[in-house]
Amino acid sequence: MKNQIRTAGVATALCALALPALAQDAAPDTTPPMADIGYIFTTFMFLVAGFLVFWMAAGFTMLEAGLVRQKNTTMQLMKNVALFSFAAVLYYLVGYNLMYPGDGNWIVEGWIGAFSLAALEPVGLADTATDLTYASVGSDFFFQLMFCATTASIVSGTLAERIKLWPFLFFVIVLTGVIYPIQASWKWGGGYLDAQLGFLDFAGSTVVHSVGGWAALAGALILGPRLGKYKDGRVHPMPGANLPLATLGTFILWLGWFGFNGGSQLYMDTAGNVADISRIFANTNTAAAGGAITALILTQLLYGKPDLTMVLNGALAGLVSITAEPLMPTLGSATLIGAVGGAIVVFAVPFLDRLRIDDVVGAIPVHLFCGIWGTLAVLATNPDATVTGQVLSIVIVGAFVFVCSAALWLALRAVTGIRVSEEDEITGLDVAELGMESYPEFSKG
Amino acid sequence: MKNQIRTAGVATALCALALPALAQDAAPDTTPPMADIGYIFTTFMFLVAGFLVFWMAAGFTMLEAGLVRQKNTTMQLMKNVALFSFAAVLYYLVGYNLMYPGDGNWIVEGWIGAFSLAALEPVGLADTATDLTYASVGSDFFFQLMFCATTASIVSGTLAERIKLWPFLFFVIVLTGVIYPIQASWKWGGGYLDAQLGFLDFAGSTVVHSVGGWAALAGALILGPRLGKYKDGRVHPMPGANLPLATLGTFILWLGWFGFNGGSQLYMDTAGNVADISRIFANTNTAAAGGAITALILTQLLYGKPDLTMVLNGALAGLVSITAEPLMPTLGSATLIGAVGGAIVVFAVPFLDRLRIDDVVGAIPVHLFCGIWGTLAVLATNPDATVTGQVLSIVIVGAFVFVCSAALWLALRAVTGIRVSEEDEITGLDVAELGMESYPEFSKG
Amino acid sequence: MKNQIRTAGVATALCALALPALAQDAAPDTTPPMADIGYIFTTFMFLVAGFLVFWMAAGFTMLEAGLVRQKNTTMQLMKNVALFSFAAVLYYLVGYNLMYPGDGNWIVEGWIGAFSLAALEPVGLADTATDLTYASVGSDFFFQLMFCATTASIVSGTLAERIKLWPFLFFVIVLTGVIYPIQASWKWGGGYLDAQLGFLDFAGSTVVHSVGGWAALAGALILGPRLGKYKDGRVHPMPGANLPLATLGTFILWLGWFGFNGGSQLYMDTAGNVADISRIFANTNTAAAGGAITALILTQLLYGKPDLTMVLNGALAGLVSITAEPLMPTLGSATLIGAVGGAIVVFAVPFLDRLRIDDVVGAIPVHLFCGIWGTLAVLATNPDATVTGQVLSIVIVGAFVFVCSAALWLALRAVTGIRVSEEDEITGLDVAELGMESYPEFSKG
Amino acid sequence: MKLIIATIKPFKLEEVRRALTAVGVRGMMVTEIKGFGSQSGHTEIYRGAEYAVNFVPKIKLEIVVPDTMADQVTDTIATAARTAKIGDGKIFVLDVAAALRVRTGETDDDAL
Amino acid sequence: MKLIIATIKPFKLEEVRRALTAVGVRGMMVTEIKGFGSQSGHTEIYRGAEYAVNFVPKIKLEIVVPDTMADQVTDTIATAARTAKIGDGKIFVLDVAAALRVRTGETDDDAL
Amino acid sequence: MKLIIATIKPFKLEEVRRALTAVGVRGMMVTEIKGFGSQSGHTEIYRGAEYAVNFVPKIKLEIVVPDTMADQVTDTIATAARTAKIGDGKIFVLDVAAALRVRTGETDDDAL
Ligand SMILES: Nc1ncnc2c1ncn2[C@@H]1O[C@H](COP(=O)(O)OP(=O)(O)O)[C@@H](O)[C@H]1O
Ligand SMILES: Nc1ncnc2c1ncn2[C@@H]1O[C@H](COP(=O)(O)OP(=O)(O)O)[C@@H](O)[C@H]1O
Ligand SMILES: Nc1ncnc2c1ncn2[C@@H]1O[C@H](COP(=O)(O)OP(=O)(O)O)[C@@H](O)[C@H]1O
Repeated sequence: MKNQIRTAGVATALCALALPALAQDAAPDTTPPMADIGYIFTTFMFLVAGFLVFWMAAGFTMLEAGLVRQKNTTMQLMKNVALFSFAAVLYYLVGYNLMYPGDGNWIVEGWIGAFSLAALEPVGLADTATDLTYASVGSDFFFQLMFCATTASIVSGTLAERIKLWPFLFFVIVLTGVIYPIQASWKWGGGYLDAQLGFLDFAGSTVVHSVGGWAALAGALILGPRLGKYKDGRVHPMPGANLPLATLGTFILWLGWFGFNGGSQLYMDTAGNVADISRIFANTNTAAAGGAITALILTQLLYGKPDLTMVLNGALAGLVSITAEPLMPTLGSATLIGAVGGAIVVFAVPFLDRLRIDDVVGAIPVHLFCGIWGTLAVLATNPDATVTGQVLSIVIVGAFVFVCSAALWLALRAVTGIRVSEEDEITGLDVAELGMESYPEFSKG
Repeated sequence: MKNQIRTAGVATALCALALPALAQDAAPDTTPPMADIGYIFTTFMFLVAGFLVFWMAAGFTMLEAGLVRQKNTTMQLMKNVALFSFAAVLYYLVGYNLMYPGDGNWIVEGWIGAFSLAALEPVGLADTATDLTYASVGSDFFFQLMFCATTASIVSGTLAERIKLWPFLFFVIVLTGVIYPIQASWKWGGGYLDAQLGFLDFAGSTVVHSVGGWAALAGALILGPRLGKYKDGRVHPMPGANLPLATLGTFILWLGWFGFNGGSQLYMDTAGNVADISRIFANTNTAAAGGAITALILTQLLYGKPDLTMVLNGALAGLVSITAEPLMPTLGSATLIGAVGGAIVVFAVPFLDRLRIDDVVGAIPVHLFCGIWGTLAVLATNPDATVTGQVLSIVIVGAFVFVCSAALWLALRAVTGIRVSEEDEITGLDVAELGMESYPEFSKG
Repeated sequence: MKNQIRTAGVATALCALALPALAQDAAPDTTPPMADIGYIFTTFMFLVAGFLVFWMAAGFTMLEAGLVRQKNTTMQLMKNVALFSFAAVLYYLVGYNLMYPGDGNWIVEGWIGAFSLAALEPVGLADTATDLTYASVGSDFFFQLMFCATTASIVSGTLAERIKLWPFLFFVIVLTGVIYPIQASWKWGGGYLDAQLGFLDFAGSTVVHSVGGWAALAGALILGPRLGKYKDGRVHPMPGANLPLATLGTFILWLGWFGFNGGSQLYMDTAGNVADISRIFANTNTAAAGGAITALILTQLLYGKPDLTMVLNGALAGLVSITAEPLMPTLGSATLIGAVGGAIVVFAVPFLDRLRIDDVVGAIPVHLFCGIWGTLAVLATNPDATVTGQVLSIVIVGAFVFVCSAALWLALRAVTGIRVSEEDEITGLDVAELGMESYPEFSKG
Repeated sequence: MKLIIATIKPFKLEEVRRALTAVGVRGMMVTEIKGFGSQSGHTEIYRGAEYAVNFVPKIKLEIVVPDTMADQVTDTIATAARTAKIGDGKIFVLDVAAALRVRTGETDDDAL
Repeated sequence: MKLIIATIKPFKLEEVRRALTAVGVRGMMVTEIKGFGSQSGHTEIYRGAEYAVNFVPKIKLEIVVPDTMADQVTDTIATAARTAKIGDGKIFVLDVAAALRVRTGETDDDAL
Repeated sequence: MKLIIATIKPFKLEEVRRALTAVGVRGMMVTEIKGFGSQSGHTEIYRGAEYAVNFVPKIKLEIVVPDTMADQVTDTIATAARTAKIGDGKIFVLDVAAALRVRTGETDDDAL
């Protein structure tokens, strides 16, 4: 910390080596060289956006912990902390370079990136001729990692209350280390979806959200519904145990989404870029509001009483829907895009139930259906988008992720089993698998 | 996301059109033009401050959800998510231009702004000669919107546990679409309170907090106290059901307030401005601490036991009190201003009870009384403040908001009714109005 | 707020006085002078990092509120709100200048700083020739204050469920006003640990975390374990009452730590510095992940079931471990350093129990043991570190803090008593000391 | 002695307690329960699916009184708990063979 | 009249309730309890320390029925609650001296 | 058989359970209740307003034992639960007409 002598000394020395450009003459002057300024802006923007997206991990955790039954709450917390941790390490070990091989390092150009550990710049950018036109690798890695972790968080919600801990974590390891990065490289790594198909997905309605959704859908189909969810031809709701937590989680996600979408502008080095980030913040917010209001009004009309869990899903639906193109729409279109997302959720939740696909927190409607909707909505707001580019990419990414995920789930089911025993499911995973209750106290005394 | 080719291309192209000034010669150089830098700083500051103020919506939600009884918790969550969403849309549809008509667009100069949809700058500032001396419209809109929503959040706390959902939301729509923006234009839009009276209210002790407080007071008077709160000449406390949530909410608000007050500096383009923002952060923090400590000590002295809910209110009281002038005071005066706020709350809460005004979360003492106190305290710390300017503005704003709100509440009462039936109030709004309990589980099994 | 005329006027006027350098010619131009830019960057970085560290106060509160038994929850909330508030005021009254006396103001050079109130720069930097090579005093004060408060938060967790409120707060006052600042001046104020011993502690594994840990250890020894914790030669676990809160608290701390470590870079005025901050963010994150995964795997192996509370402690252990040197390690070493921290916690928690040292939340393993480990780990990653410098400093700081704390605890025990009565402890502090339950409702009706 | 078991609406608890105190009842046990009876049977909707809520929150009182007081206590509860709406609750009376106050060792009527 | 006290596994509640409704039971009181019995006795580990969990979550039903229905109700519960695994629970039957419906003042069998 | 209903201080639960196990009690039902009795009656202050807290947390035990064990069980509870301070609680004994173990169908004393 405040130890100006050492730190400043090191920093200045290192910079002097690395950045001869535009040096100021006054000796102790720390005015940044002109060339550094854009780099500092963009890098710092990534760090701020990155910590906001990190915060979404807490949001998913609280949302899911609030929407499961009490007897599975500790497990849901455990899964979320663990999945984020594994995602962080796997993205370092494999994911980052698989997703961003850079020019000429692809194993199969445009299709499969590079296998190597992620490496940051040297301290103080020493002895490197850093490209100052973008941002630091460290900030980019930090930011991108959070997107990867988000994908895994989506899966945990759908499969809650019945999946075993370790097979789930094994799936997360493969998802975050391999499946996510490979398909993400096709678009964001500059691969063939980007180069050949002109696919547009600004912040990842498809690349992140629908990917999580497809993996979740494959899991839900193979894992089957919770015991008693569909019995005697009827749906038996299993209300979430703690709605304040679910609401908190939604607000956290809403907040984190400003980083998710805003940071995806990737540059904050000009007035134009920062003005665009502002547009994105405003559009992201209004899309969430549109989704929430729509779900509120629709559940009031359809069921006579507004449903808080649907309103929360509606806000998230709005956020996912605007994610493929948060920049181009006007405030009005952004609100409408979000509103359609909110409507999708209200109809998709009971629709999935009719198909007996048991999605505990509504992740498939929110992330998969609205992810698709958001990706298609780009056609309406961004003239560069093409029907082929959007539709084909949705299909290709969907097929790839669904097939890989299904294969992996089936393999896991065959080898270790993925579902807890009936008895354990009835007892609850907290006691059965962890021996730890979320609210263990019986008596207040 | 990381799709450097496209995004950078677009951004640079657009900027090139818009910003010929100070271009660098190297082709792929993204060093920002000198003229952009202040704009980037201020805009980004608004975005950061804005997401902090957004976060206050979660703070109000948690605080209120913790201070109502369990049987009304889902409803309180619902109201807060919904009110924020409506505020977001209404501020776009009406509020923003009503509040900031800009020069020459007033309907009645200095009194009533313009009716039109808010519009952001074009993407990448294309084809506009943007004024680079301030910040992007998008960031300003985003930031200001959050203030508007705050006003509505204040109301929901006071009226909790007995008001019907839809009339409440209708009130919110009018408050955030019309009442708040009109009075805010008088000061922050450059209207007559600003121009003629020299009213000083840096971040809104009056313009935001007391406005919410007046609207809440009008509502509380017309709605009446909760059943059983004042019976047989005595006050019957109805303890909040979840103090950890209330404490979390307070911390969230405290955090958000750095954005609320700090962002209100409006510029971060010079050393002087950023140093001022720093002052504001430090003063805001110490005022909250002063308020909390005062409430702690006072409740210990008065009642023999410190009261956590008063300490939480005390911290918020400190925050509201410093909001009218967080810049000029020294750390010492800021602490004292906050401390007086904490004392006000400790005495005002039972005082309101004596008047049989039932304010569930203490929003009137915190936001109205301390809002007034904070506005008066400017006289002590800012030499530019005048007694007339401050007092008259408090009165004018108060009268306007109280009268409009009261009229609206009365109209709503006459037309739709605003209060749930006695039976529903006894049952709790969660079951009666929403059919959804916040903690629905009976048995752990 | 948006009152451009006044604010801009004042700001520009003041700046004009203060900052003649590099003025732009266009009249209403607000482009920052070149010399201001680095100062703005670093100052804003401190504000952002500072609010993140502030947020850690909420993290400690939630973590501790989740890990105590329900009957002591309100008290734990109260202690945390109060300790932060007192720390804020004490650091202003005494701590800041004691810690950072600046050149020539020491009472005893290198050993004891200055006694005086903290003072911020004048508004708008008016009439001062501010040194623009660092950051505003306000931002520095704001940032440093949060570190001081962190130290106190650590203590509250260990001593929970049995210590009296006011003696605890008295201890906090001395800790944050005197003990912490004095020892911190030795390193960060440029005192003898820094100047003579070449001690390296980037963000405070020793200066903050182990200091909190030593104070907690002294308290735990003198206060004794909770009634019934160690009975009949066995350990009787007292499970935390609310694991979602504990998990939320951990995520909050994880988020705040980006500010804690990142901000400790102290400069964001060059590409090198911002790239370093990025490294720190990435390393901090991966160390936490490493700690969590290690605790997950170890508890699975040792006990057959993973222990969520250990995984949460493991993440924090990773964070504390990387804090002494978050910059130099590669992602790989950072992960390993964190992983060792995670392992330490898994073994240290039962080890303390064997010594009958009752640490309610595991703060001693996390903050003291991993604080020491992290400080030693610097030897492996920073060539400038010396064995003498690191070991001697750990010992000196430890001895000083432990002795001072123990003396203070003993004095408090003699004068006022520090422990609640047996009966009050059985009843729970919430009812006995505060008369307020955290979840007061009995019936839902 | 008699054990009087009464199930009442939760919001009536305070009123019933006061009424009982007034007639000399000096102790009772109060339990939060779910009641099933004619009152129940509404359906709710959660995420688009209907389900029946069969149980309503109730409070159960258990009071042991000397035989002589039993009728008065029953009447007192019945009066205080009545709203004349469905779900007001029931009162059951059982015989108690013995009673003991732990603190003093007093037995039967003296223990109450 | 008889008071039938049954302790069952929580997940059996709905099944038992339905079975009871089918045989004409029109009311009951349901309480969340902890059971101690042969089922209990596993040890858990919390932060490295073992401890015994002696209590398991159970549901307690209390149903007052006319004497004539007692056996049928007992049988019905026994059938519906049985899993044949340890911890299925017990049923106890006690005599009830009097019953009263608060709403109407009906007594004894009419009150049920 | 007898149903022994005991209300004790919550922190005594474990001690009482151990003592009961030692004398051969193999099952019981435990409920969290609020007690009203001589112990109660302090006033609290919430946000400046006083109010009476009339109920204190208690644990209720319900144990069915063969007639022959009733006295011993009562004594055991009384001894283990005693602190000699107000609020130690009461023990009530009621007759049980029948008992059934759901799992096996065993009845009466065999069911316990
Ligand atoms: N046969 C019964 N045995 C035990 N408790 C009963 C019985 N019938 C009703 N109750 C209890 O009395 C409560 C009220 O009964 P209900 O039939 O709903 O209304 P009412 O008292 O107006 O007839 C129920 O919620 C339940 O707790
Ligand atoms: N003697 C008893 N008195 C009261 N309740 C009992 C008694 N024995 C058992 N129970 C209750 O019955 C439940 C099941 O009993 P347990 O002995 O575990 O299994 P089983 O019913 O298969 O014999 C216990 O959890 C407890 O609630
Ligand atoms: N008449 C009663 N009927 C049922 N329960 C009673 C009765 N009197 C007391 N109790 C229970 O016993 C508990 C202790 O009684 P109390 O009068 O406070 O103290 P003590 O047991 O020392 O006389 C009460 O909290 C209540 O739960």
